[in-house]
Amino acid sequence: MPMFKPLARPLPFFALWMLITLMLGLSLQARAAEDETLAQAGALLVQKFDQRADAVALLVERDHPRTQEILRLLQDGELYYRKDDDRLFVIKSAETGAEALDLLDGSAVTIEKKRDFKKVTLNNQMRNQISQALAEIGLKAEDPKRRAAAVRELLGALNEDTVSVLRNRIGNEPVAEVRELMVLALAIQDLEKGDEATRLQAIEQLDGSLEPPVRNALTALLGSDAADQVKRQAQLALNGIDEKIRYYGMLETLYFGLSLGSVLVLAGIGLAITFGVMGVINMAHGELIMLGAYTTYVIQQLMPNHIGASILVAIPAAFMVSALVGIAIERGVIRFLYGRPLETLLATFGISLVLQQAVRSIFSPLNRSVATPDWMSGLVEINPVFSLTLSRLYIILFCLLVFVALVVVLKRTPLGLQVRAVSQNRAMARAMGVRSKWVDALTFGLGSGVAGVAGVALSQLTNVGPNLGQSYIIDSFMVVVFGGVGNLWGTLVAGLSLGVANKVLEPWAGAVLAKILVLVFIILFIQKRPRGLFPQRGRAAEG
Amino acid sequence: MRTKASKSKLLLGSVSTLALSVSMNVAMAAEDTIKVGILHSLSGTMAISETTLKDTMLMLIEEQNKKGGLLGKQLEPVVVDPASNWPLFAEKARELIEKDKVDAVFGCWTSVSRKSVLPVFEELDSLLFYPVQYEGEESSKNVFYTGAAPNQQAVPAVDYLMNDLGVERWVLAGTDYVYPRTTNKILEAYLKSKGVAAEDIMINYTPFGHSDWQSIVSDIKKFGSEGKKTAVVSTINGDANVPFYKELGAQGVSAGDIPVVAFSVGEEELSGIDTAPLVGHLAAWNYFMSVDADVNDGFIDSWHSYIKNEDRVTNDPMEAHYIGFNMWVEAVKKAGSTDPAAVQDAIVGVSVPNLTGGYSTMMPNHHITKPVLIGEIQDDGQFEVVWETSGTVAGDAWSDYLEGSKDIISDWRAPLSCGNYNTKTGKCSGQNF
Amino acid sequence: MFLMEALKKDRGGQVLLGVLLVLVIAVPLLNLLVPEGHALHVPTYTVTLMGKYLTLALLAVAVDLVWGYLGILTLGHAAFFALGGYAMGMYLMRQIGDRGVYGNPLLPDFMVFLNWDELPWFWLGFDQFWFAALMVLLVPGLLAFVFGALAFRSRVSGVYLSIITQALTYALMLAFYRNEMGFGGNNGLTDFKDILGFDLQADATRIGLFIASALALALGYLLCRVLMVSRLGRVCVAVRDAESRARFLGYRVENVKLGVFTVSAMLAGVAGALYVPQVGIINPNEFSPLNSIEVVVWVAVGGRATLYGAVVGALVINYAKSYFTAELPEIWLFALGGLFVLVTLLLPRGITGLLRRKEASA
Amino acid sequence: MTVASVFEQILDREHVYPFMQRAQSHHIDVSHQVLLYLEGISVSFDGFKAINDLNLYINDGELRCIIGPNGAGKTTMMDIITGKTRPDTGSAWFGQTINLLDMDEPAIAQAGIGRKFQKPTVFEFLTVAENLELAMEDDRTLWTILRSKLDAEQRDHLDQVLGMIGLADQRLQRAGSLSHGQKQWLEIGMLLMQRPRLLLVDEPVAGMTHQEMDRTAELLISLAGQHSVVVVEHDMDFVRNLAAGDRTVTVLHQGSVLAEGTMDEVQNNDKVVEVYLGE
Repeated sequence: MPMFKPLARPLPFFALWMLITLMLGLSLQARAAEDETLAQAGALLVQKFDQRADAVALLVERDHPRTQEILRLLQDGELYYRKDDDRLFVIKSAETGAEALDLLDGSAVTIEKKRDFKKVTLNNQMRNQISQALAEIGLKAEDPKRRAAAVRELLGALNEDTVSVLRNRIGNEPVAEVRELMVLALAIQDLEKGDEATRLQAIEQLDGSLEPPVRNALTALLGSDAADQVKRQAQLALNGIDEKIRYYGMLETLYFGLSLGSVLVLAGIGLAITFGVMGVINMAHGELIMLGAYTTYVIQQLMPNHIGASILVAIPAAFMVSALVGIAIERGVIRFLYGRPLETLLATFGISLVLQQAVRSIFSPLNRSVATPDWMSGLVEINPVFSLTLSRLYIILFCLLVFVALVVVLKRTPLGLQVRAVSQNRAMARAMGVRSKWVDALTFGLGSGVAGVAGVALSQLTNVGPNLGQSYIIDSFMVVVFGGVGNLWGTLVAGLSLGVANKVLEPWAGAVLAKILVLVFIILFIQKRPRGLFPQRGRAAEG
Repeated sequence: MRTKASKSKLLLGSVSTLALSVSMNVAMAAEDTIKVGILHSLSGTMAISETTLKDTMLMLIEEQNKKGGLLGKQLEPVVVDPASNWPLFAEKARELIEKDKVDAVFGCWTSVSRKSVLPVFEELDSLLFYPVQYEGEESSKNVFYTGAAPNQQAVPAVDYLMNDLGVERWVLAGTDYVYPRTTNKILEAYLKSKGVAAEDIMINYTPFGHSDWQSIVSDIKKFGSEGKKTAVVSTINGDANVPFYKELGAQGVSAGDIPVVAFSVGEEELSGIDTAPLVGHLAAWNYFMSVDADVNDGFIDSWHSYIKNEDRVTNDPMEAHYIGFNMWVEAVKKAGSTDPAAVQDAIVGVSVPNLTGGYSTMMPNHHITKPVLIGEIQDDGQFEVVWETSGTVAGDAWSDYLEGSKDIISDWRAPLSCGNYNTKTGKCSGQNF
Repeated sequence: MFLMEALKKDRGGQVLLGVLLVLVIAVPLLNLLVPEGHALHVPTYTVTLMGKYLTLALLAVAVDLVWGYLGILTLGHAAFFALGGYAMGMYLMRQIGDRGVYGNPLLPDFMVFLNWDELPWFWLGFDQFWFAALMVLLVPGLLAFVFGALAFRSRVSGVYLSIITQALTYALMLAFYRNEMGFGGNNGLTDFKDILGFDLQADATRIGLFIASALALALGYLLCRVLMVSRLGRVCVAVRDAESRARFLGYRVENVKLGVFTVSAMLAGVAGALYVPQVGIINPNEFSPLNSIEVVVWVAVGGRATLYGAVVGALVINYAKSYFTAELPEIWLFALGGLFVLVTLLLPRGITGLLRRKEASA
Repeated sequence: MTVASVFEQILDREHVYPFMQRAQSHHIDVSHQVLLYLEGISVSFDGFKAINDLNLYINDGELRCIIGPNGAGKTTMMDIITGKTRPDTGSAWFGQTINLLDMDEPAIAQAGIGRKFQKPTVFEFLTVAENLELAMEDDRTLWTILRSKLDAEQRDHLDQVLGMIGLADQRLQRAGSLSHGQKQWLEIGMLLMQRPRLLLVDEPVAGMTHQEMDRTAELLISLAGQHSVVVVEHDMDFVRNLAAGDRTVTVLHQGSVLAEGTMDEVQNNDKVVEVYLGE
């Protein structure tokens, strides 16, 4: 699924390869020649980059049996050489005490000082060179996925021998998907060099394919000296493709908008509770988000070997941390300021400054790096021009999850009932025996906790640093005010629509102007509807 | 600080002026040391980058004092905190020069902070050593630019991409402020002069701290999928980088497909990023921590022992301060005095070792010569040098690729002694001293 | 006569004006006549610093006018301050003339290297001081008027108002960061040479600016004072404490708010205009919502609804700021943040509130 | 209009330009003896009908008591009359000529309708005198507010009202420091300063001692005649006291008029009895 995931270990294939070669009964001289090739390559590999490139070229050209294995080792950065004698070793983990396998005779050595061994590093040229080479080899691979990847890699980049390889493999290619790709590859080839008839036929085959090389080949053809009728066909095919691309482009924008929106919702929804339900302006909200992000960081530090799980652990942890801090704030400061919203605003702003400086002093002003777990990285590829980024997808889902959870808490649990009671009529609720003090504290804790959870999500997208909070506080206020205070649904709708609006504007207005336009829009909107999209109506809201 | 104390009294009445000025001439007294001003933000948004430079300077001064100081006197650092607030930079600069009577100031990071202090240094005719790569288009009698000018970073990087990686399409992505704007204008002109077609150049600007890169990255992806080899030249600033690289990774753009060469991402910035998705992307600097040179190893060791933390990295602006400080020291020795005017004359032509094993020289335009290195990001947060200029490159204050400035030259030696002399009109403009 | 009336029963105000008067006379003498090095000499550095603080104090007074008396917690006054500053900055830019580094007689340097071939229309006229001065009042005033007209008519109030004022200044900040806007982007406007033909770096000019700031503060203070002792002042308090009551008495609350808000914005503009030539730079950072909130805190610390309290607050905090950021930068945010909390919790009437209580008891 | 006519206007010393006429000065046409018409008024919040097809007529100079259980819509009715709430349907006229529905609170107040809130609201930070001064019938445009001083006639009026509400000794006291009852009085005093044609008085005696109640009753009764007074009250004794002498009493229930008539009539009206005693 994800295009750039490291492919599986090569060893089984290698073994199989050896088997085949043995059955073919390879002669001894041949093997001697191989060893000699390997020696040459090895000598080159420990030199500078361009010699290393030559080494790769050599292996590929001589079609050495271990080429594939060695290339993969290079790709995965597991090939090292010993500084003193330039011998090549395979090292899985370069730590003192770990073992290093000699590339040539496979004998094992244990590493005394890791400084003795130096990795055979690559640069981008070599990376491309190797992936090309592997692709050509990959054509013969067992795993159809791999074959598909290989062909895709070769789309529009065929040379004589790869063409011939394709031509005689395409007949007995079992998997349809791969076969189609092969057809495409060859068709592109025909498009470039072929007579009118083959070109026309090629266009037939290419029609409607979204693979970028196809489009490029067609555009190239239009510029070439092909016959008019061919060009006409090509133009038609091209139009068809562009039509599709435009359509998927719109889908993509929508997706981007939703994912940006869901981030806004996550950032804002905690505020919707503290601000909306309790009428408390919490300027420290952004910093509560920040605390959540830092919690994620700490958790990852605690369990460095389980990055994947760490996120899941971080969610409840972040909730607790932020919630506790929130409750502390409520008990320590805010409860003295109920009914004085503007003072609350100032006090909480002070708190936000303190929290910022606190993390600066504890974690240093530098940003902290939070790793993205594998299960969150990668793409869901719908087609070559439209793919969904996994991390964003998870965040959208996560956002909805949090939202539903909150709605349930507020609508179905006794706490929620009491919260709504207190928020509607404090005195009456107290009279009916609701301990409004604790309800306040818990509500504020809930809102803060949600902020913390949002922090976990944000840690996957942006900097984890002392300024994280500030960059989101204004946006989240906008979302809440726009959506209508005290209304979760409002927040959801507002967040998502603002996100989409932002993304729709961005292409023609540019990122900055888009943001400005959205802000101005909100300012004007508040003039028209001072209570937001979904205002609380009724006598409570009057006056 | 004493004057400040008096400021509070100002609330209580005019009494202040008395107390204040008494304190003033107490300050006059101490003259047995040479004072060096350090003007880096220790709080606010820029503290992230600048605090390190403050420590670097303190280390350098300490070492110099161990070597017996300068002209038989000890060096005394004077640290102030302009708090990432641009007007405050000017105020603190004035404080350093007028009140603390420092002989030279090392500081500033952002262009705007430099622009803000520039008039102060020219008015009071003092010296500023500015250690960060910048957009050029400036040459002041009183400022020494030890960071890279565009022709010492951007242009060579583009050459590398064009010649070694065969890049044909270019995305110039930057944060919307003067450094990226100018750099991109220069690059655009340069690329066109190399025959790159307009439709093969895509320019994009984003606000500071931009965090949602989805659309832009997908545009870059599309732009790069149209057959020609594409690269991104990134002048994206500080905080915006992390989400940018994360998004690149998320959308499966690998360094192999579309390499990104950055001018503002160094070891310090990488230490705050999960480098896994960045491996293979590039950065152009005049120094990398990974550079293999004895002088560099020595510097790193003394840095680690000074800061008492083996994990702290070194980066390019630190090297710039290292060079600048040593140049100043040499110039003072040569002039036999710390008098700014004398040092200004003496320092041109001074050359000192840089950390990449070569020498850097102060040019008459107050910029210096440096080698240019291209490094590939490795998964350990370090850079692997993949290319470097054969010799050193001299910093060019006025780009030859910009309409306004291609006729302007800078030479602070007599008889010209002008920072922006227009060879066409033969006029020396913009000097108000 | 009505000035006298405005000041009687206002000991704070009398002291303030007295101090300003003394400063205006003493500081120039001590700076110009007393030789450097002499015990009584005031260095120009200190003069400029005082001047800067006075402009900030004026900004604080402007905020106190709307927050203290009208109960509008504005988190956007930095916007008006900055706009005034930009108006002045544009004038100073035009004064550079062909002394810019590119020697272009018309275009400021940043426009030259961004390849603007002609001056944008909104820069026209700023070569005239009177025009710039007019804009210093009109631009912030107009913005405040339009914004207020919308907001107060539709009865946006309390927290909502605070938040959209914040949005306003935030949007302006983003806008001014854009280089396309033609205000110099992040670098803003700087490298000023002279004002009204006087060299900005000459001591005499700095003294002049200092005196101007002192006078502006004094006049601004008197203006607010006169407004607030009039019946209008009482109406403001009435609106602050019981808005709907005032409405049912037949007062057009929105007009009252609009009028005072606009005046306050203009004062902020003047403060900005005097601030810029003394600090020598104006850039979009001045718009940042953070600054606005800080101003509010100056007022809160000094004491709301007293006007002179605002001045005291501004001076105290700015002094504390420059002290802390120099001595112990790490502590600064802790101190400032703590101050916010303590003042709102324990000192709702601010420092001057304490003093007044002393007086009362004594 | 033609240039000539403009000249005539300018030359005509008697001509008064509209913008020079005082805001309140448009007179109220009560040629049919009726001062306030509420016809077919309905308003609902989130589906809950607070007022349901309400019809009410107040005569010029009348003192009308309105009673009704909680949620009967008394306060909402006042909100509608004073322009705070817009009804969904119906019409509200002040005299024959003034349509209340296209005016906002200040306009209505200036037209001559004064209102006293259920919870006494005075300007706590201002002195008693200042409170009254602000309420004083006067031009309300910004410029005049800025410049206006009390003239002799206004000062007398102020003293007179101070006397009526018995706060002469507290004139320089902060309103915030008054007792609950005194605040009620002050608020009534502020109404008087407005010289309104119609006074809407919402639960004036809440929290008052019996003496205070009686004095309030006297005051309100004395006001009837030159003003029309509408009193909403729970306290039955007080209402009986006010309504003595066959004044009309209106009973509101679920947002519409349940019964109207003298105190005795409504008390014997079985619907009313049911509402109050039943359920």
